Amino acid sequence: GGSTSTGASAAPAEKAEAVSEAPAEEAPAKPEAESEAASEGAASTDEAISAVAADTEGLDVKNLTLAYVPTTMNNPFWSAMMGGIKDEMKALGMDPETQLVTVDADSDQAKMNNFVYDLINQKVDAVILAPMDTTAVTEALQACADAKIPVINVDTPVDRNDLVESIVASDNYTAGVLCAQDMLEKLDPGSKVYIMNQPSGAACVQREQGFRDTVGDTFEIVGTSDTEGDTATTLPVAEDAITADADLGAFFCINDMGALGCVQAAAAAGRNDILIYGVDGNPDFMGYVKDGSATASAAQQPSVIGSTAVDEAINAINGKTVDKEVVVPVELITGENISNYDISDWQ
Amino acid sequence: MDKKSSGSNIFMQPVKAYFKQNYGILLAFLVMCVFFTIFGNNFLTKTNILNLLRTCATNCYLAIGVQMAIILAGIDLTGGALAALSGVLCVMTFENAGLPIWMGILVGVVLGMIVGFANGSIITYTGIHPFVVTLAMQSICRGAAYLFANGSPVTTTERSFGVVGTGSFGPIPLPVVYMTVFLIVDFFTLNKTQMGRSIYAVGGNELAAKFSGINLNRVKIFVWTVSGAMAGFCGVILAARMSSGQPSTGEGYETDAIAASVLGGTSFFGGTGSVGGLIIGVLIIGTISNGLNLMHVNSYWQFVLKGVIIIVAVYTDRLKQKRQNAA
Amino acid sequence: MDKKSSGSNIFMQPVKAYFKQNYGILLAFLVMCVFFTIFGNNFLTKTNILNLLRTCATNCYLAIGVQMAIILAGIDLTGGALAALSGVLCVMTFENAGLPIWMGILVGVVLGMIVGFANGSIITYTGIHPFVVTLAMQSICRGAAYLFANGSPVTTTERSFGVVGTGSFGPIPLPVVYMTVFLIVDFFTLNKTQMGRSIYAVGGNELAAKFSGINLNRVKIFVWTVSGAMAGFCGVILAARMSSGQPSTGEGYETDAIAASVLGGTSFFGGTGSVGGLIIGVLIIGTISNGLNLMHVNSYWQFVLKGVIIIVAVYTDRLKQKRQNAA
Amino acid sequence: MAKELLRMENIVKTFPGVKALSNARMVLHEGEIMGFMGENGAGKSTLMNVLGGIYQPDSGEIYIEGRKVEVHSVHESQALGVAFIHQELALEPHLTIAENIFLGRTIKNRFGLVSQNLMAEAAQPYLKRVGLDIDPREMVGRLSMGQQQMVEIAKAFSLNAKILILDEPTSSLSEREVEVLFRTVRELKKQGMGIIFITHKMAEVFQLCDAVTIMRDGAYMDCLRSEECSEQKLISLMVGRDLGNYYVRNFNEPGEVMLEVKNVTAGKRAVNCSFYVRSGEILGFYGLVGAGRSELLESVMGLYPMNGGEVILNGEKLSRHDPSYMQQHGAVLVPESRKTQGLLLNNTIGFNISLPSIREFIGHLHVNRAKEESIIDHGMRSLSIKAPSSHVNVSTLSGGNQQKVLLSKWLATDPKVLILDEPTRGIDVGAKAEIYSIINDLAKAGMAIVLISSEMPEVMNMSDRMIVMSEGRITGELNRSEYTQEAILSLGMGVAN
Ligand SMILES: Nc1ncnc2c1ncn2[C@@H]1O[C@H](COP(=O)(O)OP(=O)(O)OP(=O)(O)O)[C@@H](O)[C@H]1O
Ligand SMILES: Nc1ncnc2c1ncn2[C@@H]1O[C@H](COP(=O)(O)OP(=O)(O)OP(=O)(O)O)[C@@H](O)[C@H]1O
Ligand SMILES: [Mg+2]
Ligand SMILES: [Mg+2]
Repeated sequence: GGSTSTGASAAPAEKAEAVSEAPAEEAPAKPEAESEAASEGAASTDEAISAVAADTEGLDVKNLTLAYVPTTMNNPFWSAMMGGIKDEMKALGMDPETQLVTVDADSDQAKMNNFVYDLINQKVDAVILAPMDTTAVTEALQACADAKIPVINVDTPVDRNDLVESIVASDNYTAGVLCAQDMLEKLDPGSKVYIMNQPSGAACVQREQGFRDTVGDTFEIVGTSDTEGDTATTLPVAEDAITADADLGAFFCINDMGALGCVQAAAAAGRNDILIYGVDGNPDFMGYVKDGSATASAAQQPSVIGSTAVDEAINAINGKTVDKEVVVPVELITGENISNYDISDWQ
Repeated sequence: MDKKSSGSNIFMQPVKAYFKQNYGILLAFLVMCVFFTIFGNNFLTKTNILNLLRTCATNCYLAIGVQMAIILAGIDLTGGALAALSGVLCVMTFENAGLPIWMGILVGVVLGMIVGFANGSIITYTGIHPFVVTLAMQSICRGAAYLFANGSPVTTTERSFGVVGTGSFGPIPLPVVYMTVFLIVDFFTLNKTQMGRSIYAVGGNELAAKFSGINLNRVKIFVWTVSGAMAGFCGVILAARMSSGQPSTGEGYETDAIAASVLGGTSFFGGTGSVGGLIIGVLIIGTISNGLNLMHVNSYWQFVLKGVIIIVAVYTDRLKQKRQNAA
Repeated sequence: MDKKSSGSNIFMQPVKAYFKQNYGILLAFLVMCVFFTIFGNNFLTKTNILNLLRTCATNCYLAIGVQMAIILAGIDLTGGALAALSGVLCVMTFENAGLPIWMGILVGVVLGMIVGFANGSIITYTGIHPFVVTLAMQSICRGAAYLFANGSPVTTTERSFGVVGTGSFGPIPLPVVYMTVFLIVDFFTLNKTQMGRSIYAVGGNELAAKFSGINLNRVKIFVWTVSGAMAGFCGVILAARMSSGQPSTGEGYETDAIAASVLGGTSFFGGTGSVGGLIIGVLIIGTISNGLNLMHVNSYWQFVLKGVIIIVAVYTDRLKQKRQNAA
Repeated sequence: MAKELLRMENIVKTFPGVKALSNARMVLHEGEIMGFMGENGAGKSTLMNVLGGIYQPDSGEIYIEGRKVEVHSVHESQALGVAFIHQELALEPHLTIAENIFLGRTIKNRFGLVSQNLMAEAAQPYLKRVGLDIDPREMVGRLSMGQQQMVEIAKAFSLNAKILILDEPTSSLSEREVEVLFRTVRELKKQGMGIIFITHKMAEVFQLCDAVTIMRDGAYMDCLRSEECSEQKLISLMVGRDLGNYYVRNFNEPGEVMLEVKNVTAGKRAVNCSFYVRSGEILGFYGLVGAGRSELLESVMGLYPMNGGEVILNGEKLSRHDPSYMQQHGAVLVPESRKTQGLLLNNTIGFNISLPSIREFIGHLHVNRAKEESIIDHGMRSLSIKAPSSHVNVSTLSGGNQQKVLLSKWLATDPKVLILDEPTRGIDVGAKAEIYSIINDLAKAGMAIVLISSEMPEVMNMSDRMIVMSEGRITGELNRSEYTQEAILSLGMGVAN
């Protein structure tokens, strides 16, 4: 059918500034008329807020299959991103139940590469992919390129950006920077800080780097542990960290799931003075930020990333202009500004 | 005079026997403790000891069941995944279904029992090796946990549920209190009940046990059911400590439980293993990471050291046993 | 006439024997394939089959070693972690140390052999159960992989290294070519060499093998060394495919390798297991996730189904064996 | 006539593919010791397992004290007063004596908890009755075979059994221990117990039993009073034909010294032992069970480390010392336990026979099928192993045929020195006769043979010379002309002459 003109969803005005094009790329002119015409359709689906608009002209969207390949499915961040993808697909008149394929790579790049081959065999029309490793994903990207299937890279930019149509990512480095800046304000110089990291994830490395670059040697980093961003793994390590340094000032965690472990550890030790920082904007963690058990999270907007990726994918399939790089900004949500946000769900 | 010596005997004999039986591994543990006291921060403080025990507790719940399975010359690999599933369903019971909290806890434990019962029944009636059955069940439980939770943690804000995992009895954290109770029950079950003695008998010589009229099926199903229940309880406590049922939690926990059993002198050939040994095994596993954390040792080194310590400690124990047998 | 029938015998007999021996599990595999052909997209296409085989290859490398260990009534749990370590060191050899690429590949495989040799020696000379030794070694390898790589993947831009994993021979991906070669060598080793016979003998009855003049130590060390080498090779191929040595990769791979062996009729009690069976086992494990992916089945359901399929398939195989023994 | 305790009629039991019992029958009275004989695989153990509640019969009736009963489980059998001591000892090595005695029926204190002390106390009188003066808290794994047997009997006492089944109880006992066992059994008889005594040893039947029941191929043959039966009659009932004198031996002039052992000390049990054996002769090794014969020869073969001494094989002093080296130089040992040391029960006959000689037909990546087949065929034919084909599993064979597979396995390596450790343990008279004739042929062909045996008639009839061991030491050597029971026994008991 040709009646797909309701598809595109425009970015509402107040959210528009939340999207900045990457400076290096020339900002492509948006088809303004289209997006305005479609804004009604967008309003009917609540959360489909996208940075760009999909041009579905001349495309039978009902016959498309999109694939979503997150790093892992056991972190709600990725479910939130999938939520954004599904909402945007609905807004475009697609049925995510039958037109969206997902696989769980279980934080293993080798597995992800294998699964991408499976997706290519199913002849999906586009792949939305978040790599575990920015280099190791090349095999999968090459395979997609060979099969002429467009890849929309989300969350963490891959090394071989010539193999992907578009990169829609949070600014992970800035996420670390934001946390560091807040910590520099709230914590005396020379205080002890403990870092929970996960060097095997490229995005996590960038966050840690942003944090470390910003704090410099203002604080004493007493320890780092690779707790894989997992609550249960972080919990005992955080308990031990508090025991080892009775005057520990703060935890910086590369994600909110890990930070949740620190919150429980601090609570168990009766230490509500320890600052706890996370990255993601996980609603559960936001709850603790609100009641003061945690300090702040550099919130990403997974559903915005997801919906934008869908739009880019549709454009790529349709042979329309695609933004090479879309940086979805992160915002630091702290106890002070939390009332400005709806923390009941992911952004 | 006579009275006094006999009195001291009653109390001292089991203690002496305990030391004699476990001195190899006890020594290893002591060396570790001394080392960490010298090189770690605050190792020998009240808070750290309580902290260490709390961390040990969850491993201990699983290890109690796993040890029974190993005594039976079997194994149980379902623990970690089952704990995740139980935690998820426990929280969902009161968060999503709106039932009271105690029902949630019950659901967690009973679910563990059901899965354990299924393990035991399949092992008994199909004759498939426990390794295969419990490995397959691990996969099933992990999948089910994700399915029920829809991939994301199921969180709760119920304070009273959190207390189950984070509260304390006097200075002692509740998980440690439960651990103590379970260990006592475990001790009595293994040593003082017909079922316990049957477990050793079946593990030591299955045919002999059968010829003595022991109902093999009952013993096997009992052991895996208990192991499942312990995993279920472990899941409930983990969920309570984190205020959320996490489908991804518990990965590899069964490995630590197995390591604790083996360190405590439980033989893979079945028929042997004591609760006293298990306690040291659990403590060693817990102390490795606690002590190294306190020394700010990289978590990667902890993997390496854990492996080395397991081999060395088990070997020491074997040497000691050989010497004892020779004497 | 006579000639013809005898000619067909030479070729048909082993095939017939193969079908007779494995029909239970072959049937299960066939049912799966038919099911996926009907309900999945493009299951029975050339690309998908090559793809499926490529996925199977890495599991197969490990499974060859693991099966040998199981035939020996042992086990090898080091595979996944050792693959990670080998991959990391392989890439580091030419990226960091500046040596030629073939040296990197050699380092990966030789490292695997060394770790496997260590496993075998410890098992042989300390008498500690293989489960414990290889589990501890798993922890050591995982830690070492992280330590060498400093936690993050070690990447390379060497095209020629990537080709080792992603190239193809005609239409056939290189990893599949290696797999085929290894399976042939494995078949010859197990069936046509003294060592192969000895492996079955030691697994079937260790003492009897010893009395028959078989050098137990040599056999055991051989098996675990081969298994280590295969894991090392697996790590090299994984690294080549990803152009990076990832310290976190390979978690749980040993589980799939064990599952493949068991599905292929290798008994945990030792002494039995065929290469033919192993091939079907590897194919089944690979097909489960490939087929379910093609059917758009949720990855969580895949966990559940994998568990169920393993139990059902192994049970079917046991039933068949019982019936055959009865006949 | 004493009261009838047990009557089993028309018992039929089939296993998949095997009709183990076609028409079995057994009658037992109070105070009667009933010998129970038959070839390997005749169905003796199976019939007893039916009575013991381990197998369910396909059809047939069981009456206990005239009452028809059905036995569905071990528990029910025990409740009916049946105690069963199995062919393979069924004890728990890691549990105490007391616990083993009360296994499955643990004694509890007033809190319902298992009490080791109460059990130890309760076990005491039973242990006394079987003459075991050991702390009941001792682990069973630390006891000798004979002591373990006594624990089994004590267990039978504790069950208040009216019927006691002993399945080949003497096959692993020393003569002294056999004496104790017989005394105990006679004691039980006096107390009115009915005893079923399965054995392959003729002498024991005449020594101990009041009557003998004989089975052949799963069917009841006859029941004879001891007084009215002779060895010949028993044998012909069991095997269906006369065997004549089954010790076959043609003595010939021994040749070169093939194996010489000088001052070998191995472990604690074999101390400073020297002996030699020549081609064409059979050297008997006699001693009570546990005298250290197996340990000595296993060490000589390199199966266990040797502490001192030297081994000279075929005139050559050995530098290396391991079984495969010994084998390549022509010396092999056929171990005493076919199940644990000898055979791969779940592998085929062919695999077992060819195992020690794989070097002969497997080269580098090439199997010489024809050679392999010929080795297996020759092995099966020369020892006339009764089996459908070489592809069946050894576990399906009768004990005698398993023993022959064991022999042919090592004969396939074409040895010059053959060490046989208890080659006839647990096999029936027919199979025994065949094995003796094989041994005789081998000696005639010039092989040097060492024959270890605990059966005095066997060593006396088969050997040229005899070495007697006691408690790890060689206490004497006798030439054929010096063989007398008294001389041998006194050496065996460690009394120097
Ligand atoms: N569980 C079983 N499954 C299949 N066949 C069996 C089983 N138990 C016994 N048989 C077969 O039944 C027959 C009788 O065996 P049984 O053990 O009763 O003989 P036996 O008279 O005790 O011999 P032996 O003197 O060697 O102990 C044999 O052919 C044996 O192979
Ligand atoms: N591996 C072992 N560990 C402990 N004790 C052993 C071991 N092997 C043998 N023994 C004991 O050593 C003694 C000598 O055993 P050995 O088998 O050499 O005697 P034997 O004269 O051959 O008698 P048998 O008829 O039992 O074979 C026995 O008491 C036996 O129980
Ligand atoms: Mg028998
Ligand atoms: Mg002996």
